[in-house]
Amino acid sequence: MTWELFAVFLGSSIRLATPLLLAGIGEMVSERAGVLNMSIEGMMLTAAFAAAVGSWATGDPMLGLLIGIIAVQPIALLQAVLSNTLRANQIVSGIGINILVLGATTLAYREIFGARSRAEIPGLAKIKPPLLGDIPVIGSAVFEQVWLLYAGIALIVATALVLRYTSIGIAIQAAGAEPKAVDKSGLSVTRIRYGCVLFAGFMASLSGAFLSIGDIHTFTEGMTRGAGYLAIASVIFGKWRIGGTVFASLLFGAATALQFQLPALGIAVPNALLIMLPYLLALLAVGGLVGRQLAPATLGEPYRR
Amino acid sequence: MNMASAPAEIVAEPLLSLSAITKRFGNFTALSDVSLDIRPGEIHCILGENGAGKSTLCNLIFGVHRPDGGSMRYRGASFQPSGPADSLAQGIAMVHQHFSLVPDMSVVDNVLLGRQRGLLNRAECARQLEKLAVDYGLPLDPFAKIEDLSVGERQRVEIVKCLIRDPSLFVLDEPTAVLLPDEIAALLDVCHRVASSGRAVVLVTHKLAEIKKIADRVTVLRGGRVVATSDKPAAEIDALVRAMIQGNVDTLDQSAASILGLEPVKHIGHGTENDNTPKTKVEALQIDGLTVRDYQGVTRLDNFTLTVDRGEIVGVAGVEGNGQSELTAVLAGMMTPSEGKIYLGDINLTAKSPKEITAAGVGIVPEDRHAVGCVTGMSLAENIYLNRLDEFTRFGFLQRSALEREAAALMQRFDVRARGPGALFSSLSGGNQQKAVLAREITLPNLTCLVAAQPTRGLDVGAVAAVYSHIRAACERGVAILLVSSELDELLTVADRIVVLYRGRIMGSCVADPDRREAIGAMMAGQPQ
Amino acid sequence: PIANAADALKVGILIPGSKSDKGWMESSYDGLTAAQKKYGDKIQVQMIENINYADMDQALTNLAGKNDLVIGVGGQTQASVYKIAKRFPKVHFSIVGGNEGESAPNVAGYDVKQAEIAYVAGVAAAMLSKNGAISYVGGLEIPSIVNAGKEFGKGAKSVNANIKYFENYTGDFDDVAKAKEATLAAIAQGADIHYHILNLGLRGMEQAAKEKGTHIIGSYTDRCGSDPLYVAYSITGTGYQVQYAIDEAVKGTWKAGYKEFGLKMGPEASGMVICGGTPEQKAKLDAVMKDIMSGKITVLKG
Amino acid sequence: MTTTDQQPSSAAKLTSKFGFAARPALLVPVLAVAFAALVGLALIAAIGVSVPNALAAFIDGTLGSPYAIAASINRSTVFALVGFGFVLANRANLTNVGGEGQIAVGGIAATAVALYGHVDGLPLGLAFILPMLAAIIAGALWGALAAVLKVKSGTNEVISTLLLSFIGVWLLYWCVQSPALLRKPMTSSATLPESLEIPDETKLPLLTGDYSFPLHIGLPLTIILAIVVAVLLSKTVLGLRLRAVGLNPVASNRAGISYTRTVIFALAMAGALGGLAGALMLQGEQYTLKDGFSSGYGFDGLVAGLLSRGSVTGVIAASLLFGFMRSGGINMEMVAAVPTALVVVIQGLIVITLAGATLFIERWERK
Ligand SMILES: Nc1ncnc2c1ncn2[C@@H]1O[C@H](COP(=O)(O)OP(=O)(O)OP(=O)(O)O)[C@@H](O)[C@H]1O
Ligand SMILES: Nc1ncnc2c1ncn2[C@@H]1O[C@H](COP(=O)(O)OP(=O)(O)OP(=O)(O)O)[C@@H](O)[C@H]1O
Ligand SMILES: [Mg+2]
Ligand SMILES: [Mg+2]
Repeated sequence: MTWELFAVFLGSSIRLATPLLLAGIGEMVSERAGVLNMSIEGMMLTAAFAAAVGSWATGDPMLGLLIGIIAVQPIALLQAVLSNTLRANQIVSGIGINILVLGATTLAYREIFGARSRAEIPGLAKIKPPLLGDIPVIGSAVFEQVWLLYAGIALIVATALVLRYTSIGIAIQAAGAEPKAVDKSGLSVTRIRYGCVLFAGFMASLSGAFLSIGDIHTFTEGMTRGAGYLAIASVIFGKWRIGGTVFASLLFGAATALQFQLPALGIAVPNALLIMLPYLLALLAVGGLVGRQLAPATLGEPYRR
Repeated sequence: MNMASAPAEIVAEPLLSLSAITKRFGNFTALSDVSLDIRPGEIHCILGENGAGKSTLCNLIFGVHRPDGGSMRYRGASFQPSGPADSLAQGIAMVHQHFSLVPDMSVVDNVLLGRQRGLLNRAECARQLEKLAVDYGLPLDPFAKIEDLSVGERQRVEIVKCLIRDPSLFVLDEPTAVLLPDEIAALLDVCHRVASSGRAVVLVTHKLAEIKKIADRVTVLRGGRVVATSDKPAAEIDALVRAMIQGNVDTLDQSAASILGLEPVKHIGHGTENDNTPKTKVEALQIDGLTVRDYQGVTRLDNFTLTVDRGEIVGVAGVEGNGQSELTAVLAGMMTPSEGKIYLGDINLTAKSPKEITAAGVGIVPEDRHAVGCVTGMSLAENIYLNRLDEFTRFGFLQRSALEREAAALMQRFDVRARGPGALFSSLSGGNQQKAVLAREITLPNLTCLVAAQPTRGLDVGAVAAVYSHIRAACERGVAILLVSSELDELLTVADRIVVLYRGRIMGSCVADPDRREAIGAMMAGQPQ
Repeated sequence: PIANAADALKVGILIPGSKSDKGWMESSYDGLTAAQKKYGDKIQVQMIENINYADMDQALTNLAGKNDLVIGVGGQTQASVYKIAKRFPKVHFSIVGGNEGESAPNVAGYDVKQAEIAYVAGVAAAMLSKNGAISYVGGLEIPSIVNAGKEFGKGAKSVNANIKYFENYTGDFDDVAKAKEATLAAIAQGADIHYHILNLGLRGMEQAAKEKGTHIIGSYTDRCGSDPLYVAYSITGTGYQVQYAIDEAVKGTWKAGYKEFGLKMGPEASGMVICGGTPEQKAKLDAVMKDIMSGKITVLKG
Repeated sequence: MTTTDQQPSSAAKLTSKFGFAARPALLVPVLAVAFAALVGLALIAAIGVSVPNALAAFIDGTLGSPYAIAASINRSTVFALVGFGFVLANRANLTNVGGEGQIAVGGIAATAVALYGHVDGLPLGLAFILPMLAAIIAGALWGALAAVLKVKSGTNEVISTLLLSFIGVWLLYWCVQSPALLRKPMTSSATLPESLEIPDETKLPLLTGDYSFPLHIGLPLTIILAIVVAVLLSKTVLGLRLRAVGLNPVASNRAGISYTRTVIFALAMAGALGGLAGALMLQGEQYTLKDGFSSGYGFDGLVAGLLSRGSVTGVIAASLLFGFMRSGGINMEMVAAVPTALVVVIQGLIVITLAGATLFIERWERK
């Protein structure tokens, strides 16, 4: 493998990992607080759609991003109401939301774009950070990325700091591990969990926007294609830790990117196997490579006093 | 003392007053028409059988539940907390009957939870903890993780969590059930300090000795109603107990009365005391060089060797967390020993499955009855025969009517009180749950050995008495009994012989003689005698 | 059933994918719209799209129960069409992208011959490439798509024996991100002209080419002049086939059996254009096309 | 106060009468479905389609012909089998979301045996029974894989069964792509990537022998399995053990009920039912194995299982609802030009409202 090809491979891995990474971190926070959002997929799709429409209609990708973020919040709120207030099964309600969003975005996409299907959708700008971006060969292939990716990394670092050093951080962890303790300390478990689901929605909306106006400037029907489920897998793979989730997302990204490198290198592997690779890796990982996983004690269970 | 009448003349404006409080869960009334006053400066004890409504009462005060009827006044104003936040804001703090700590967080983080906004100042909190430790004699390592602490230390964290808020009303729901004598003394001291400065303490306990020692006033609950109050509890303790169990104290098992503080501790043993015929020793349970290491490789039980004869009760004493849990888990087949052997007569039980151990005739009353002893979401009958379902199976079908018939008979024999054999296990009070687990294990057809861990924890007087008399009866039948308990009084009263565990090793052993209390206490603290 | 010309011809069409996929399905749907425009009230159309395998039998049965002509778009409908056609002997079935093989008295299979035009596209690509490296991205790894890839490579090698050729299958015609990454990987190897059989995934290829300054040979639609990214395009007339089926049925000349829709059927069915191509280039392409039609050059089916 | 009166516990009430207990709170789910349907109708009107036309097309598509009824029921049996598996595993507190993959491997196994197992010509219907058995075994192994991961390394079965679904689906893709596996012999380079059609004898016999009413023996089989599962859950010791392990694995283990064995049994049974569903899809209707064979039916079955709240009757009701809805949707699109995406929206709404209504159903039942 040449350096150049390797650089492309790295850049490609990062780009393919980014949606999982962004959505995964949000989901991790929410799961830490005890809520499993199967609806990540649907939230991502909503954002991908709304950001594309917004960017296309206003001509400004920043506005598109904002519209994407705003559009997801009602979905996240619906998930929060279902899983906290109405104490619905979190898997069912999540799957229900995914089905609904898939139908609704397809319908709306056709209503809006129907005839103008080749309409140009403005996308978010790319940046090349100084120093890193100037490394020969690797610099632009690896580090010249959509700014949202760098913003995402900053957000992830911020999330890690909040979890570690602030009262909100310990409250979130306690809400998943021992909600009774949270309740009895005078905080509201429900409010914390609502907040975390909305945060997961926010991160999922960045992820979805990255899909549509970040890297590829287009929306296609059902374009998330299971990325939301892979994001959940990376949370479990990452043992509900930030570092682990980031690592898992990158691994899945790399496994997908490998699919394009091997043929270019003339290595013949059944295509089905290559496509299966991220899932296979994820299964191997959750199935023992990473050791016993200890989920937050009350993950998936609505809290009642 | 006034039996179920209006409270005595008002001494001072009450800090908290409850009038005609009613609380229902579904169509079950947990509290009805409860009125009582908590006066500033007093330690107010609540006494009552399991299920009498004590915890419910505390939870109402703390805002966890809301009353269905009646009203509360606090510091002269109407008080309607809609959640713990309201009560905390008013200076009410509570230690709950069951821990509510986050196991994988540190002590400081648990204390800080809900107390600080924004950035955490852990160092400052650690300093505060140190100050509290000095003031109240409650030492803690602020950066230790909860899951690494002993039960007693965890309870200390719960108490410190409250004290750091400097509460004006301090509610403690059975805080002493899991504490050692020293720790209990320290806690009672804390209560005194809190009460002495014009604040008040509500203390729920089953231990009459504690009531005698520190209660200023006592309210007795029975079936959700106030059945007695007393301003001179120490003098009226017998009458209070009578009101609580609605029976005669004399009918209680002697040893129960003894360990609950009605009488001075004396060894009662199991045989009739004037039976002097020497028994032939038949070894039932032999434990030889048992060593247990946990998943991190830490040795939890170290070369434990012990023989229990038929008809003998051997007590295992020790501060909680010194290997008792591992010992029972290994004996129950829930944990594999690293080294050593376990025999029952000639049957090798080392590393056998729970099923084989049960089949060999070993009954286990586990220390954590909710986690290991029962399935609370199933019916009483199903729980009683969970380990013998095969006996109620025909062609794979469950003979439910036979199961319930047998269970009903057993309920009668063991005085398990419930709506019926079909009642949900979680609807039983703690004492009745424990009696049911005991019934299941003690009625194994070929019972030769019974391992009972903390069998009376959290039980009321009547239930404790019932448990003792069943254990004693089994012993009479020639069952070898291993009684693991952190209540030294319990062992001194009931056991024949006591071995002391310290850091997984046997520190020493002796006959169960109340006069050797000091020596045993020293061994528990790690000093060989 | 098509006896009474006064009655409108009832046409049922099954589009298993999305009718707005920018590729195969959309192109077929465009053919349908064109036919509707052409015939107005003379035809009545019922359409079902986005159908999965388990529901396909029922969809075709419903269509066959209410229509005179049923069109299945894509080889993926073939097995179901043959199965259902047996149960409706009086209804005519046309498969757009049908293959040689089975035959039934009431089923017509129209072979798209994508491999044929892909060979020509390969010739064009070799002439257009400056780096001497070209690439191809296919969606599913199915015969017609793989054969097209192979012929594309062969066509290019016929012009320049040393040309480097990279092919990749993303497993999904519609996955934009994967198509983009696959194209980027080829660009890193030097490829500067890309051909494809993709639907929505094409957007990803466009992104990659735009970012790296390389060019695309389109398929399905003429984009010369409207988009500088495209330097040539090939025509794969799935829409033409839909129209053909309807035309024949309206005229009453509909025939069962296998029919090839290659270069022989004319430029609407299959063709190749280099945008602003030089006369030499055009001549070369014409020569290659003639050789294919005459059998001098043999290409794979599909 | 020791009493022996035979008041049924609430737990006993839930599972009494073979699990087919009449529920007082039927009204809530009916209202939930009605609400979703109303929103759907409003949407139909909003995009400019005539509501009466759409409704007529829907009804015609579901009940308008014997074919529509049979096709809907055949589809419902697939959903129901996956749903039964879900409910069974869920009794042990296991959430099997792997129906899709189990259908896929079931389909693979059934195809392999039907085509290459030398089964045609066998007497007594073995020709179609053996492929079904193969599918059952394959599905069971697929399910047991998740169980083994759970007991050996504590892997959360939600995620492992989900991943196994993706893997199963791509495994199927591989099988039909590769001539060395199940792809039909490549007579020309244009041979489609699918298996040969299975021999007639291995196809499931039709109840009437007529394709205008293509109900096949999957229906009686599903009814029998419904009874078996309901009896197993409510009347047998096995059912009790599943419940015990689900409620408290540690205490059950102490009482001699093997956690390992119970978990493996539960997920293997769920997988077996999923595998059988795959066999029904292949041998009952599709006859050839193709990429995309499973068609998302595993997820619909999962939703039916999730919405049933543990009851076999609930699974049947939800499966019939989804099975008929899809038929109606196809016809609505065809006749009244209602976009399929809208039918998807309505389905999502139904799932969400039913999920959200659980609390009210529980409150009702407690009264
Ligand atoms: N959340 C609840 N839902 C239903 N019933 C409850 C609930 N909480 C308590 N109960 C019932 O109310 C009664 C009183 O319970 P409570 O916990 O107050 O008893 P207690 O006096 O504290 O007993 P113990 O000594 O065992 O702690 C019991 O019968 C209990 O089962
Ligand atoms: N409640 C539980 N949750 C998660 N894992 C468990 C649980 N109980 C047991 N395990 C794990 O399952 C594995 C086997 O458990 P267990 O000891 O119950 O086997 P078993 O039921 O006795 O099996 P067998 O009868 O085949 O010997 C162990 O690795 C154990 O850690
Ligand atoms: Mg209590
Ligand atoms: Mg075991």
